[in-house]
Amino acid sequence: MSVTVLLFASYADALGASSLSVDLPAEATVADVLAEIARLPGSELLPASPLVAVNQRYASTSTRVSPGDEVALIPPVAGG
Amino acid sequence: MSVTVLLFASYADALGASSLSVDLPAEATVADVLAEIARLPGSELLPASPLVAVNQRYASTSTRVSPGDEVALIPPVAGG
Amino acid sequence: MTPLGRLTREPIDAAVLVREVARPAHGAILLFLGVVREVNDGRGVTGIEYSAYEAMAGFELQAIASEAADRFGPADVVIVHRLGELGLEEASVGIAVGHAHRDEAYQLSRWTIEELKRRVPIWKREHYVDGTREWADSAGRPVAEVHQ
Amino acid sequence: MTPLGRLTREPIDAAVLVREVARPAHGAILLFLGVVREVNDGRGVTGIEYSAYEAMAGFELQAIASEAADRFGPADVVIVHRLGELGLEEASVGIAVGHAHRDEAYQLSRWTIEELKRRVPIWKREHYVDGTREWADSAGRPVAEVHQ
Repeated sequence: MSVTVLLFASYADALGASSLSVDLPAEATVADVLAEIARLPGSELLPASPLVAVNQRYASTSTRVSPGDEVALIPPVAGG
Repeated sequence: MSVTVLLFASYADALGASSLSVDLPAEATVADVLAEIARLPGSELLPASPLVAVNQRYASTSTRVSPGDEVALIPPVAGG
Repeated sequence: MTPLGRLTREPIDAAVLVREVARPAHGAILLFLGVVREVNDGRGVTGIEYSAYEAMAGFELQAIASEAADRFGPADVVIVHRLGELGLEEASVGIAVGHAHRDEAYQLSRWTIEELKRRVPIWKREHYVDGTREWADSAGRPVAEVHQ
Repeated sequence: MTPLGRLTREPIDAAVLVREVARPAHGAILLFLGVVREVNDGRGVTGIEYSAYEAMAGFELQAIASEAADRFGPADVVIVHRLGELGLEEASVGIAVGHAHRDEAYQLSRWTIEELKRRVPIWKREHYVDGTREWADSAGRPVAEVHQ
């Protein structure tokens, strides 16, 4: 299956992209998504466990992902 | 000597006046002003020791008053 | 220069107060508005009439604005209190503060309204839905009760 | 109905926010504005560029506005965060709250801005007087330093 990974701000700069499509085995979790991202050049600039949202809600590394899900890596927020 | 006594809000209603001229002996204090006011009809509606200002600054009962001073009796304030 | 603490008989303009405390050094602006509300101490209110010992109230408002700015570091503070007859939802007091940081801005704003309520010679007569009027203290209790 | 928590690319209008939370039941209205200031973490700033994960940020702003109103009793809360390029003295965020009493209004306003800074996916890139730009965290430190 594949999911869309969204990157923002410093993470988008680090990986040179704001959106990626990532292929995963069935029954994958957020941890699997992060492992795929960690293989990409530039990912060494990201923290080991970035904040993650799945379909626009904060999620944990154990959250299951489904085909077509929107997984976002959330840099330290700076609103206000 | 004489001083002007200003009354406001519920105190003005109680004494039926917003300004009075009070005659005092020389070297009088705020306490003497209050004693004169206490002789007036309606003064029983005032507290025994109201807040007082002399020339627009908060004062105590021992504050000396001078001829022509403006002495104000200050009801519980309710700004805001 | 417009006094930083002042009385007015005109409606209080939120946007004007905010502009008065804006500076490139400030990261936080806080505007407090005290507003006439429809119920006080359990009684229906139709309006409030504010009056003051005007010369002294102006002096105290100005003093509080200066003390507030001194007390919480580089800050801008403007305080406006309205007098006369006010209807529901009209602002009786507006306090705008500007500070580099929000923590100080909140402390400063709160200190200023508490100090105003403690010491500025302003009084209010509430008008109730039953047609009566009474002088009320800052907690909204009729003054007659307070003295009993 | 206009969402109570929302993003905008237009300047934030203080007077509009205040009007949105005015109700006859409210005795206190508090408006917080976060403003671009000329210095952050010791560096001269000329402007800030705000961006967001827009769908999620809108959801979180709306959720915070609802939670705030629930948490502090009958209250009205409106939160607006601006995106895009902002110059000095421009407001990046506006939070208006209305409550019967001022004590709750202050707590509510403060809780809302802290919650916004904690969880809404918005980022800022500061533009400095030397022409450089850097992503900064909510404390204003460049993100690169934070990760070292």
